[in-house]
Amino acid sequence: MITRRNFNRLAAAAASGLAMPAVLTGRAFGQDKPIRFGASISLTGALAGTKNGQIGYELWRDDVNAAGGLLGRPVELVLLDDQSTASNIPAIYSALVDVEKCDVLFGPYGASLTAPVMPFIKQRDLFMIGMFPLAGNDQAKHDKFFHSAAWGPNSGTDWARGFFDLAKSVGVKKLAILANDLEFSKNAAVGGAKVAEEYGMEIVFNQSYPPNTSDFSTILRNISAANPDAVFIGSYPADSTAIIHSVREIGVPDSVKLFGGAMIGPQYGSLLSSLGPELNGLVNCHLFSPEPTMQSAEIKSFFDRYVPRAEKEGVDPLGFYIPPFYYVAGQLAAAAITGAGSLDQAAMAQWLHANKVDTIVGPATFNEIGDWTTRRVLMVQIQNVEGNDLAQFREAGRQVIIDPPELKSGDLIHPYNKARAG
Amino acid sequence: MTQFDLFMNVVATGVLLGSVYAAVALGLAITFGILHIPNIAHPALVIMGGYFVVHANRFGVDPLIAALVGLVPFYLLGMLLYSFYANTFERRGRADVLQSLTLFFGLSLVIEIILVLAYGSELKSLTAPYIGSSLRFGPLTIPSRLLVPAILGPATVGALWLYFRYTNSGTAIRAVAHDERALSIAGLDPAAIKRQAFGLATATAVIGGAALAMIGPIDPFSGRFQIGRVFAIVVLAGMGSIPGTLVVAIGLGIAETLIASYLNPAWSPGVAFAMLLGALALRPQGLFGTVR
Amino acid sequence: MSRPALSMSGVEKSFGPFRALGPVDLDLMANERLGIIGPNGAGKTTLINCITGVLRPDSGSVRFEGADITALPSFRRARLGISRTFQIPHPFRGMSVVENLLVPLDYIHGVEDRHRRAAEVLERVGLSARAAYPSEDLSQLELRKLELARALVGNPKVLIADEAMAGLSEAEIDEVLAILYSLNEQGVAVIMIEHIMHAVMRFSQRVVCFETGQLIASGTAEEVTRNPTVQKVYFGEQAHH
Amino acid sequence: MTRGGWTFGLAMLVIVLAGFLAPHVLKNPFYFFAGYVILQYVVIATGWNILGGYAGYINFGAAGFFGAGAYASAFLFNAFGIPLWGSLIAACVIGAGLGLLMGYLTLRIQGVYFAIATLGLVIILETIIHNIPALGGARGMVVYGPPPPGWAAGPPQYMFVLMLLIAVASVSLARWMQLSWVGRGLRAVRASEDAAECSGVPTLRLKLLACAVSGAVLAAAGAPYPFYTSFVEPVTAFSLIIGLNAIAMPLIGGTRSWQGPVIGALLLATTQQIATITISSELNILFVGVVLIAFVALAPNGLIGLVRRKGTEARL
Repeated sequence: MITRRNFNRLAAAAASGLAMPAVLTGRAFGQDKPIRFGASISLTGALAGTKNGQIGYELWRDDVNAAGGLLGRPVELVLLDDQSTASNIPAIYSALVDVEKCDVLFGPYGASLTAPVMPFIKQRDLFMIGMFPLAGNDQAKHDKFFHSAAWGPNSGTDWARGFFDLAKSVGVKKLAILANDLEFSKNAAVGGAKVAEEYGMEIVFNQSYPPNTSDFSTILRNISAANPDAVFIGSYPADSTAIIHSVREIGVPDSVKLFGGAMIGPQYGSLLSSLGPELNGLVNCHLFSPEPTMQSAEIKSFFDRYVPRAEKEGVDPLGFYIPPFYYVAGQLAAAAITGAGSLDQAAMAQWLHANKVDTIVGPATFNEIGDWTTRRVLMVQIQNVEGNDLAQFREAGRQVIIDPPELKSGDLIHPYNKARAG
Repeated sequence: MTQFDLFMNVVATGVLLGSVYAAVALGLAITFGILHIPNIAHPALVIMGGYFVVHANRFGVDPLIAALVGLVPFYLLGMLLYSFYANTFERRGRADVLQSLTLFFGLSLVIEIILVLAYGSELKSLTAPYIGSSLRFGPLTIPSRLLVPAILGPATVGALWLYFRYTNSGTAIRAVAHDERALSIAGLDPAAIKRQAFGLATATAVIGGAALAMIGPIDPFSGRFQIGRVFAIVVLAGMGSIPGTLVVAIGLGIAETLIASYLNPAWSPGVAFAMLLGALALRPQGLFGTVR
Repeated sequence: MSRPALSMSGVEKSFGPFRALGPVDLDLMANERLGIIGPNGAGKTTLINCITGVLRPDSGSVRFEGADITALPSFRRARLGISRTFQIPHPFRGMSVVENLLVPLDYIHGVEDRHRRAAEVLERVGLSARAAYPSEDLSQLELRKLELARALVGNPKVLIADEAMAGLSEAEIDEVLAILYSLNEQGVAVIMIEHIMHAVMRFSQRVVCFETGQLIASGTAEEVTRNPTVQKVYFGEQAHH
Repeated sequence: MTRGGWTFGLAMLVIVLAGFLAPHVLKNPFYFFAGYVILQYVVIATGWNILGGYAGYINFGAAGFFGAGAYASAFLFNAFGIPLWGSLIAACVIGAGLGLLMGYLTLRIQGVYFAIATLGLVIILETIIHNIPALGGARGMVVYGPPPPGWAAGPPQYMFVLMLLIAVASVSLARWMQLSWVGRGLRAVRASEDAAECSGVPTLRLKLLACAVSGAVLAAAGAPYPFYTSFVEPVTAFSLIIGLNAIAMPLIGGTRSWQGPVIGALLLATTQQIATITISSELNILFVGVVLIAFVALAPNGLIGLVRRKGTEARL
């Protein structure tokens, strides 16, 4: 793998004005030059929590190379750290393409880091697998961009539609929306408000709060005063914890049937185990849950290899949320290359638009702007959690899938207060 | 819940939050308010204090006891910091505001990164029996998570006030602010007194840190969000007035929760600075005595 | 010496409950040499600050050449021709000696060749050899001279020398006095605030004495020295303690 | 014009010409992406130093001015299609206005209050942007700029030349201010406000002027940013690292002269461009923090001060 150490060489070369491609010999593949996959990952900074995706990339690379590589050539990763900073992105992708001579690109994490790279790949007409940018290609409409995450089409508004489908099914009329003033949460809140309106729900509370808010008792009282039937929350790990704490301290009215939605945090092992039973009843988004409806030998093998590495590196020991989709990104690119029979970017894109790919998280087909044609964002309800043991979250029945219907593994318990009581 | 009950709860939360702000701002009231050293690293020191408490808590030590124990090392740390500050600038005659601000700015960055390297950038929280429960007084629901740290603020204010008022060294610290020369004539070493005051200010950082970590999880950068607030409090309180710090902090806490509750929480981060700017613009001298 | 250059009437200044100055009525004639004496805290520095505009009096008015300047900011008064030196020299650190003089020349208009004027003034105070030195490298005497040079480079009409000789040796005092004399000969009125009695008495045509913010005596050096109130202020103090 | 002036002018001309010719010599676009960022910091450091270095008023809110410039141009382009040069002017006006406002509110009292007020500037601006839907709030704004003009080899080359022009203009402005009556007055203010005032220097007005010019230059550095990243959102537009570098770069180079910030920016930004990918952002910040402390304690006049210490005179 090429990461920072090799970039030292590159930097030295660049500084001396002799930008030369770093030469690395592929083992056991004869004289064939490796295929280079370039990606920016957030090893440091605000998004450093996503760095466990790197393990997904590496497991994929090892699997591909073990199976004989692609087009008879070995596969190599070039990973650079963007420090979670959007202004680093243009220079990093230029370095990946112009200096590192990468053949295939993966995107940086999330919408705010992906936006800076879109004009670049559009102008150079490059193929890219995007990593989690919600509605990342809706504006650029680049025909060689594909999502690894199953946000589904029109994801800006629709990705969390599952929450509202559930709300509708239990007769929610009045909805409260609360969001952190950060990109992902705000998008979730704005999209959620649109869907709620479409379903004829009345939005009785719609506020956002600053990112460093630590006390939610006042906000929660105001929500309670509005007497909503459901509360849709877009939050990040710190505030997710604080909100759950406040629920325990202040309580919510019995009218609330659903609580949760787009909270980041209760997907991660550390937060699940630290909050434990306090999370019971929460209905929240997820991308993978170890329920029978989603299990397969491939994904099991993935986690069997992921967990020991994650524990060693001190990253999320569960890894349900991010890492599988980094593996999927590799699978999608590999399928496109094999299908096209070359590294021709247009041919790769054409093949991927036309064919179905079986990934470790299920089959993927794409629409014309690279969205998965079917949304596979899960709404899981946390149930039956006892104590703070992490291992229970690797078992079925804790993060029960209640939406989408085709993956459903259990029934929604409502109202929220009943579900909380367990 | 009636509108009035809601209002009462909002005010109560504001009072509690404000008391915690006081604990965080106290050290700065001493360094900036009395010694006129613009220690913008104080919030970072507070977070460092928070980490001290979190670290002790891992071994099952109660946060309150950990904070008490932490007073000693932080007092010594503060004396060390002051010696470094004094050595750096007194050699050169006078401390340029630009330079001392930059020094403390650099210091706060170094503290933050040391915390990142030692504990990682993830959030850390405390566990204690009283975290998680809440008390009910009529219509008021008070989370103990807020109540316990909120007691720390007034308690520290009270202790400091007694110290400044009734002890010789406390009086000397107050005197050093007014006339350094008079002290040296009286046979006291102003540098030693200031070092002591700086140590005291830094010691309060553990208490502030413990209070913050009890309210919610902290990360190494949490201090940045407090900088504006603590300076606003110290300046508005009248530069170095210890009881004033408590009063203004509580006022600010109430203002923030009122705005969060009746306007929109998204506006609350601006409240402290808007108050500070307003005060500076309208009454540059009145609020804090002399200009220049 | 007929019309007053500077005229103060009913000037008062308090800091909180403490009245530092006044009410004071005091005129300075054009080309006069006025000495101001008084113990520490008598209000001398407050008086200067009111004249130069560093402080604004609570009541009363300050007139310069007939015009009311009570509300003018300091820099405007400096441009009109009221100049001062500071008790503790305030050189512009980080600038050379000659650059120190270019500051007033930049802002007090009316000098054609600024560099020549600066050189001329440096020559006059005996700092020519130090022109290119950083001002922070000067000796105590040189700092006093620089302070004077900067005050007079803009051709002021009134120069206020606030303890310009403190800490200097006898020979150095004579040097500074000579500069002030020659300045006065060119028509500049000089206010000298000084604790060094023999210097101020020798230099001044008229001496006024302040005590607790009040003007308590005025007259020639001899008259003031013999004034019983002044004697009490200066010598009585010792008798009481 | 003095001989130094002619030499400087000629050097600037050569640099601009070299900037226009560079794309024909250097084919690798990476240099222009990286060069843009380095030049952006030259502008930021230069702009900061006009107030911080010459007048000694420390501004912790450089990122606020930068972000205001970035948001101004993003909004003007998205809402009205105003081209980059137009939004550049608008950004300067907004930056100057912001500088005047900050100065007016705080400069009449001690400099330390100015510094404290600037600490909050970023928070206030971020709060405002969060609450204005037209500016995208926390979700940010996508900005698809027009294709670069025909003479440019591509978007990075165009952005590079543009930032080079802004940098040359800023450095020239800073140099003029420093050598003229303005700079002398500001340095006098920095040394002793009272003595400056009594030497006829209108200190408040001069400080306000410095605030306005400094704010305008900082905002100008931010104006092309949305077109460089195609996206603005509050967290990166008001990034801490901008405010940090704005202080560190002049301090490393030396705050007393226009060369200081340029040298500091070239050194630190180039290091960071190379180091971005070799060291973590945390270590990057730690490095800047240690450098700040070291320079304040050991070399308060920066590298230039160190070099010149041996000489007797700091003539420029």
